[in-house]
Amino acid sequence: IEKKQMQDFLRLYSGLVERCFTSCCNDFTSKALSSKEEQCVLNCSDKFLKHSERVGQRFAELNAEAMGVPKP
Amino acid sequence: IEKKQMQDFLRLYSGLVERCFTSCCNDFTSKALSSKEEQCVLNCSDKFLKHSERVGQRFAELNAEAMGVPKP
Amino acid sequence: IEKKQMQDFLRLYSGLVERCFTSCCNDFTSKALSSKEEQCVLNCSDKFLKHSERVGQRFAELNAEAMGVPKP
Amino acid sequence: MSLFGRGAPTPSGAVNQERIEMAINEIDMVSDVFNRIVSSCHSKCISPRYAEGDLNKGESVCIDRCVAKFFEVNKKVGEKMQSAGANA
Amino acid sequence: MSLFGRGAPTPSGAVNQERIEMAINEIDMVSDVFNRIVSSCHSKCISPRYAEGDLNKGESVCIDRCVAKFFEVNKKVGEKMQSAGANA
Amino acid sequence: MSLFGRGAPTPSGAVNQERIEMAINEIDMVSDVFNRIVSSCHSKCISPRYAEGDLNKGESVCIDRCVAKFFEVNKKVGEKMQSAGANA
Repeated sequence: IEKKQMQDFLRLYSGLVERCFTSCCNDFTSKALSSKEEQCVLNCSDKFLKHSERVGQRFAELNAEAMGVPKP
Repeated sequence: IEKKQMQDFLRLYSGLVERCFTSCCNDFTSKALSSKEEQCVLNCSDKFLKHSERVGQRFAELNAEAMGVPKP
Repeated sequence: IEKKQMQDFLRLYSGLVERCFTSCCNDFTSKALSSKEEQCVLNCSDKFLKHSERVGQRFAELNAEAMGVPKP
Repeated sequence: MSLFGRGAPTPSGAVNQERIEMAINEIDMVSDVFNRIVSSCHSKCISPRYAEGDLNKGESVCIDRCVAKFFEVNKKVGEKMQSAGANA
Repeated sequence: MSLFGRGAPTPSGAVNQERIEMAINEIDMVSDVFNRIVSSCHSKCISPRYAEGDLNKGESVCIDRCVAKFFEVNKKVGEKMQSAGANA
Repeated sequence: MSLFGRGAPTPSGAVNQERIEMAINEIDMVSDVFNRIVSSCHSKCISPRYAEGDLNKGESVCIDRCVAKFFEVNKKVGEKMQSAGANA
């Protein structure tokens, strides 16, 4: 079960990398990250983690409310 | 194998929810579903199930036809 | 582990089929592939394989370079 | 019933195995739904410009409503499928 | 050869385990392809307005052709890869 | 620690099982990242017209830079998360 959580974490992580790469990197005239791209990636990952955290809080609350309700 | 089918079913189900949510919900000025959104969700899931069923029928027919053909 | 590689291969394969289908097939007035669609599919899968191969080469090189670097 | 059941020989061990399997399946399912919500609400609420790393007020409120609405949709679809199952 | 093979001690048990593994893999694969068809043909054929819950005539015909075409593409790609494999 | 540990009875067998599990997890992870790069760089670099089956010069160069940049992003995000973890 620990292993499962590790896997979930890694999948979240690589999903984040993919998402921020897709949003921030559009210039392939160079293989180095420009400072603008780098800032975008940092903000993007920062925001994504805060987003996931907030979704997690609401998810937990709503899940608790829904307890006892028959599963779909 | 039963477990596998259960998993497949649940994945289909949650894919359906995600798809209909994405298509039907675009107003986040309220956290409640509007009646318009609700109708859209009901039609969307209805249609999705009929779609999956029809794909399943064709899939089964074509699979049967293709039997004996070497797998890719 | 062999089984794992087989699975990865099959997943790559079905991803390729989906991708080329999506890019190349947009006319559903017939159930047969037009010769134009067929050429598109052949080029698409050809290109996809060459693309994957090239990504694989760069990936291996960069992975080798990164060895010893702590994992994320 | 169990994929790993081999009859009687290992009573307690087999049961643990099964329970662990079930727990993992449930975690799988919940994390699948969670990931779909993260992804859907990110698309709906987060502007892809990334001028700053904090969630702004509008984004935060949007996320709260988005998660709640996703749950609503989940419930509606579940009800629909149960009644469809009952009629089938 | 098998992930679970432990030599001779459990002949019939090990074989069953292996066969179940293989069956599960095959189901996995078929359901992966099936899900991709469901998703692709939904994008190609179903209008996202959802004014009604039934498939209309145009959508139904589109689905039939779409599934058939997906199979064709699958076949073409498979042939291509086999000949590529033969030349490599 | 291991999902399959059942105490002492099968020393060498259990260890192999564990190691195989770990190896599979790592392969899983690497192939997850690889697939994401294949997909992202395909979107970024390959024109969807498919007039020919070879990569042209521009596409080839784009792929090389795209993979390198993806690694850079991966590294930056990893550093960020480690420092976030250290502060949490």
